[in-house]
Amino acid sequence: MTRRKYWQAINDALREELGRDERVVLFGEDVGAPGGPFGATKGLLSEFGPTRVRDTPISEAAITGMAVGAAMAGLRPVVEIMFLDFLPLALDQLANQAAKSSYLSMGHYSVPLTLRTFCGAHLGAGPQHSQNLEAWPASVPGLKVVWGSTPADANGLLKAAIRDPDPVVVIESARLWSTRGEVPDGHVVPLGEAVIRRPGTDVTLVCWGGMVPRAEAAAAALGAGGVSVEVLDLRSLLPLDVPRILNSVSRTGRLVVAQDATGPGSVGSDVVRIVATQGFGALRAAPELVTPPFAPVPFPPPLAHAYFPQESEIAAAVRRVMPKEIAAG
Amino acid sequence: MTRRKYWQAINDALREELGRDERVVLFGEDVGAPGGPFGATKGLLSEFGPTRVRDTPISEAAITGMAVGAAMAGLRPVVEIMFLDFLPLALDQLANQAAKSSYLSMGHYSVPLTLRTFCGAHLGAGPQHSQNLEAWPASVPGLKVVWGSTPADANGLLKAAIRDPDPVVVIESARLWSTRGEVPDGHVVPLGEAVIRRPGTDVTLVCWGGMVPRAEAAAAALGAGGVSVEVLDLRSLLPLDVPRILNSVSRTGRLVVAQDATGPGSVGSDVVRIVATQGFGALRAAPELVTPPFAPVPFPPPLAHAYFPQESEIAAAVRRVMPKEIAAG
Amino acid sequence: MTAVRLYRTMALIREFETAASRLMASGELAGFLHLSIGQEAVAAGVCDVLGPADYLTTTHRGHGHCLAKGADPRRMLAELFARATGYCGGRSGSMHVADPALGILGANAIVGAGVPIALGGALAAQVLGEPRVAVTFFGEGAVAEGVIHESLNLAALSRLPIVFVCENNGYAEMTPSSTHLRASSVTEYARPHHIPAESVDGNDVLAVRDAAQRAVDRARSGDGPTLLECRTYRWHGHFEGDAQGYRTTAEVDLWRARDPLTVLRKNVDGLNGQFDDIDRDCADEIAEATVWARAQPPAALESLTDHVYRAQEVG
Amino acid sequence: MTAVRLYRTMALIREFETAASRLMASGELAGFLHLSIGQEAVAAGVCDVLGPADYLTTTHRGHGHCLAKGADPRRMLAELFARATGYCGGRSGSMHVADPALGILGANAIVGAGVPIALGGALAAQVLGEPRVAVTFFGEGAVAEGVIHESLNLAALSRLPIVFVCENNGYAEMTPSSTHLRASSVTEYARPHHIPAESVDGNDVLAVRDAAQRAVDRARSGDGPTLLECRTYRWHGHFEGDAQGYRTTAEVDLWRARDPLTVLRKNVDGLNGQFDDIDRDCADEIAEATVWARAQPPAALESLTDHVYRAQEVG
Ligand SMILES: Cc1ncc(C[n+]2csc(CCOP(=O)(O)OP(=O)(O)O)c2C)c(N)n1
Ligand SMILES: Cc1ncc(C[n+]2csc(CCOP(=O)(O)OP(=O)(O)O)c2C)c(N)n1
Ligand SMILES: [Mg+2]
Ligand SMILES: [Mg+2]
Repeated sequence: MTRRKYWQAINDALREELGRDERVVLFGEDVGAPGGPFGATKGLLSEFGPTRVRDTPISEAAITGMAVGAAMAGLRPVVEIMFLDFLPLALDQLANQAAKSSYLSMGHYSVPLTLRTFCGAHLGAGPQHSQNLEAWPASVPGLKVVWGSTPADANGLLKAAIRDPDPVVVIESARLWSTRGEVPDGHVVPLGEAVIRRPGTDVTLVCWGGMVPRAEAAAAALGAGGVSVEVLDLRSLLPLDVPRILNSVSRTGRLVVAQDATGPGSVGSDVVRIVATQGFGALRAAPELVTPPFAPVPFPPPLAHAYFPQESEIAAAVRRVMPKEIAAG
Repeated sequence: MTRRKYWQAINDALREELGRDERVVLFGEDVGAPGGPFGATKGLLSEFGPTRVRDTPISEAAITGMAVGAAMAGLRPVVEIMFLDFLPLALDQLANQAAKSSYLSMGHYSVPLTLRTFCGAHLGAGPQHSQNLEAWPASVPGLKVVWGSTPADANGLLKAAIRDPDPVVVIESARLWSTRGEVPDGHVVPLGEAVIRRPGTDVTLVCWGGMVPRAEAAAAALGAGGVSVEVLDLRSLLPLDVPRILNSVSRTGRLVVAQDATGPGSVGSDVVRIVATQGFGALRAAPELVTPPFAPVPFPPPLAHAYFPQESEIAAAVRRVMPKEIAAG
Repeated sequence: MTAVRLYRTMALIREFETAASRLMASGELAGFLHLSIGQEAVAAGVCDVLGPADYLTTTHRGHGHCLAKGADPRRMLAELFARATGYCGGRSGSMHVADPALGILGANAIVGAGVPIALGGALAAQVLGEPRVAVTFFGEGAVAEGVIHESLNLAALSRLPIVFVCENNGYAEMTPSSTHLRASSVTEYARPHHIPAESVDGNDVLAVRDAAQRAVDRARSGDGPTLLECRTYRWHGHFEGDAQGYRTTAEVDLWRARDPLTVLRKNVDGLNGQFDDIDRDCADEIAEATVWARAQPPAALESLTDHVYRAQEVG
Repeated sequence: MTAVRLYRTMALIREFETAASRLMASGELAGFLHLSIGQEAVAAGVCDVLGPADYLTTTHRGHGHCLAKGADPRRMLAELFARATGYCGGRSGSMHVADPALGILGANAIVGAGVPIALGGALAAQVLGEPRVAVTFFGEGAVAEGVIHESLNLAALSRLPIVFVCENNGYAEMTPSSTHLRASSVTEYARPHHIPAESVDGNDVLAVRDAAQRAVDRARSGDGPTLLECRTYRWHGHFEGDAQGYRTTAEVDLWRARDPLTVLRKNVDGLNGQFDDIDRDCADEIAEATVWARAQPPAALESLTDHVYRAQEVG
C-alpha cells in the first residue's frame, strides 16, 4: 500500500507491466524522452530502453494501426493518444480494425492492445481538448473501455487492460491528475466491474471518471440533508456492469446519471435506457440524466465551470427524483 | 409528382440544387465521370462541368476538410463519403472542425456543408461496409443528421440539407436504393421533423432509414392481429423531434424502438432515455429497444439476416410491451 | 525450380479467381468480389521470397496474395461460399482472409488500413529479435490515403523490416490514376522518407521476384523498409458486375496481350510442357476445391456472435 | 516602405506575445498558450504579400499569423483574456482566432487540421473565379499527419491557389524533428506531388517575403500550389510553463543571436532610428491594448450555448 498521485499510479502500472512481461511495448507522441506530455511515462525510456519505449511522430492513425498489428503479432502494445479529442484520427484503426480482428478471423487472432488517452476536461484547454468522447469507443463491439477515478483504479484498471487479450481503451482524467490515494500492492481491477463508492438507499447515482468526486460531494451534501444516495462508479464503460446497476436501482428505485459528456449517444443515455428497459418495474420515479448543455466546451474557466455539471446541479437532480417531502428535507 | 427510385430521387435533388444555386459544388470518390459508385451522381459532371463536380482521390479526411473550408468561404459543398463505415476517417474534420466552427467563431462563420454517405447494411458486403454508425455524427453538437426512408424523403431531406446553413450529414440506404415512390415537385422536408408512417393507438414504434419498411411490415401484421401500432419515422436523427416522440407515447403509453445499429451509444438508446426521463408518466410498460446482437455484421446473407432485426423480432417486442391478453390476440 | 514454382502460383491464382468469377456470375457467391486476374505476377513474385513466418497484409483485392503466401484454396473458396470451414468460418467473406499460421494478418476492406497493421508485424519482429519481415500490399489509389504516408514515415524512422508493395493497376474503382496522383511513379512517394524504392514491370514475375528479393534481404538484414511499385493491370472490373464504362476494350486487350503467365513462358525456355501440365493441375485442383467447398456446411447461425472478444465475457 | 512595414509587424507580434507571456506568468490568463517569439519573420514575410481577401488557416501557435494578416491586437488580447469583445467573444481562447473580414478561417488546436480547411478556401476562390489565394501555416511536426499529404495531393491535382507554409522550428512539443521526420528538408514532401517548393531562412523576413511573393504570384495566376519551408526556432517553450528539459540554453542562445528583428536591422541600412521608434510604438500599442482588453467585460455566461448552430433551432 502506497500513497500515490493519480499520474504516479499510472506510471507505476506501466513500469510494473513493462517489468513483468517483455512483450509489453510503449509508444506515442512524447512518451519516451520527455516522459509523456503530462509525466505518466517518466523514467520508462531510460529503464526499459528505446526498443520498448518509443517516441513517435504525430501520426495517430498509423501508430494505432501499428499497435493493432503488433498485438496480432504477439506483442502487448500500449499506445498513447494524447487527448481523447484526437481519438477520431485513430478511430478507423480502433473501430474497424482492432475491434473486429478477432471476430473477422473467427478467433484466430486477438488484439491485446491498450490505448491510453487523456480527457482534458477542466484544464481550460478549450473545445478541441476537453471533450468527453468515451461513448464512441464504448459503443463498438470488440472493444473494452475503462476509466479509473482514483489512483488505485487508474493503476489497477491499466494493468488489467494490458493483461487482457482484447483491445482496451483506458481513459485518464486531467481533472484527477494530481489527486492522491492509496494504491494496494499488486492491485488489479477486473474489467467490467462497477464499484459502490458510497452506499445509500434512496437514489442510485451513477458516474465515472472525472465526475466521481463531484457526485460523491453531492451525495455527501444530500446525506447531511437526510437523502441517502448510493454512488456507483462504473469504472468500466464497456462492458457495463449491468447487474450492479440494476441491483442498486432495485434497492433504491431511483436513478440519476451524472456525466461530463453531452447527452446524445452517451454512456449515460445507455445506463438510463438499460434501467428503463430491464429495471422498469423497480423505478419509482422518472430517471434523470445530468449533462452539460448540447454545445462544445467553452474555453474560459467560468464558462467551463457553468458548462460541466457541478455538485449543486447533481444534487438538484437527485432531489427532483425524490418524493417532494423528503427532497425538501 | 413523379414516380422515382430512391437513388433517382437523390440524383434529382442534386441536379436541382446544382441548378438553382451556383455555390453548390459536388465532390468525392467516383462522383464525377463514373456518376457515383452507385449511380447517384449520374449525368451531373456533364451537365455542370468539372469545376463544380469533381472526382477526388481516396482521401476522406482531406476532402471533408476541404468541404469545411469551402463552406466557410461561401460555397455549398456536397461531399460524398462512400460508405458510412469510412466516416471515422472524416470524423476529426466533421466533429472537431465542421461542427465547432460556428461555435468557436462566435457565429462569425457557418459551415453549410452537406456530407452524403451510404449505409451498406443488407448488401452482403461484410463487417466494414455494413455498419450503422449514425449515432456518431448524431451525438455531436453543431451537426445535423438525417436519413430518408422513401424516395420523397431522400429527395426532400437532401435539398433541405444543402440549403441549411449548418453542416448536415445525409445518410442513404443501400437497402432502399431501388425502392420506388412518388416524389412531389419542389419537395423539401424540413430538418428536425419526424413523420407518422402509420397511425396507431396501442404502441409507438420508432424507426428510421433502412429499418422503416420492416417496422411498417411488423405494424401491418400486428394490425391484422388487433394491435394498433403507430410507426414513427424519425427522418432527422439530430435534432430529434422530441415533441412528436413524446406526443405519440403520451397517446399510446408504450414504446418500442427498432434499429439496425447495436445498442450502446445508439440513437435508439437516446429515444428510450428521452422518453424515460421526459415521458415517464405516460409509460404503461417497460420500453423495448430492438437491436442486432452486440457484434460486428457478418458477411453471409443468412447470418446478416439473423443479425439485423426482422419483422418477426420487432413484432415480438411490440407484443412484449402489450398487456398479455391483447398481445396474444 | 523457381520459374516453375512461380508459374504454378500464378496459374493457381488465375484458376482460383476465374472459378470465383464464374461462381459469382452464376449466383453462388454473395457480396462484393474483387479479382486480380492479370496481376498474378505481383503476388507470386513477392511472396516467393517470403517464408510462412513473414507477415502479410492485403486489401479488398487480396486472393492472390493469400494464395501465394500459401493459403489453401479450398479453405479460401469455402470462405467465399460462406462455409463453416472457410478461413474465417465463412463469416467474413472474400475481403478478410487471415491466418496466423501463414503470417497473414488479414485482407482488409478499408483502403489503406492494412498498411499500418503490417508495420505492427514488423515492429514485433524487431522487438522480439525475430528474423521475420512484413509485406503490405496496396493499390495506387490507396496512396491518396494519409495513413500510408504516416506509415512510410514511421517505418523509415524505426528502420522497420517491411516491404511496401504497391500494385499500380491504373485505376481506383472507376477512376484512373491520373485523377488520384500527380506523380508519374509511386516510388516518388518513398523519396522524402529516404526509403529505397523500385518500380518494376508487374507483369514480369521474375522482375518482381528479383526486386522483392532485394527488398526482403534489406529488411531482414536490418536495413529497413523498401517500396516496390509493380505496374500491372486488372482484366476484370473493379468488382464482378462492374460495367466498366471507364475504359476501352482496346486498353484491356493491350494488357491481356501482356498476360503475366505468357510473359513468363516467353522469358524462360523449354518449359512449356511443364507449364501446360501445371495449368491442367491447377484447373483440376480448383475444380476439386470448388466441389469440396460447395459441399461444406454453411457458416453456422449459432456462430453469429462468437469471438467478438477473445475473453467471451461481454454481453 | 517594405522593410519598415515588415519590421513593424514583427515588433508588434514580439510585443504582443511578450505581453501574453507575462500575463500568463502572472496568472491573468487561463488555458494553454503557445508563443512564436523568435519566429516572427515567417508570419510577417508571408502575410505581407497577402490582402485581406486572401484566406489563412493556422495552428495552436498562430498569434503571429493572425496579427500579420491584420488582426486587431486589442481584440486578440481580449480573446486571450476571455473577454466578450474578443474575436470569438472570449469563448475560444488563444487557439481559435477566426475572422471572416480578414479571411482568417481559423487557428486550430488539432495538429494538421487547418491544412485541408485552407484547401477549401482555395477551392472557393477557384470555383467562384475570385483572385484570392489561401495560405496555410503548419509546423514541421504536423508533416507526420497523413492529412497533410492528402492535402498536398489534392491541391496539386486541382491546381488550387494555395501556399503551404511550414514553420520548421525543430521541435514538436518536446521531441526534436529528427524523431518525427527522415527528410532533411520539408520541401522533399512536396516533390512527389510535383509541387514547387522552397526552403528559406525563416529568420530573414526579406527572404521569406520574396519566396512568399513568388508562391502567391504562382497561386494567383492559376499555376497552383507551392510549399515553403521556413527554418526558424521558438525561443519559448512549447507552451508557457514548459520546463524545456529537451534542449540546452546554448541552443536557444544561438538562435536568440539570430533574432529576426536584429537580422532585418542588419540587412537594411540607416533605418535603426525608425526601427527604434517602431519598437516604442508597438510597446505602447500593446500596453494600451492590454489595459483595454483587461477592462473589457468577461465572456458572458449567457453566451454559453450561443451559435452552436447558425439556425438556432436545435435543443
Ligand atoms: C477508406 C476507404 N475509402 C473508399 C473505399 C472504397 N474503395 C474500395 S476499393 C477502392 C479503390 C482502391 O483502388 P486501389 O488502391 O488502386 O486498389 P485496386 O482496387 O486498384 O486494387 C475504393 C475507393 C474503401 N473501401 N475504403
Ligand atoms: C492531432 C493532434 N495530435 C497531437 C496534438 C498535441 N500537440 C499539440 S502541438 C504539437 C506539436 C506540433 O508540432 P509542430 O507541428 O512542429 O508545431 P510547433 O508546435 O512546433 O509550432 C502536438 C503534438 C494535437 N494538438 N493534435
Ligand atoms: Mg488500383
Ligand atoms: Mg515544430
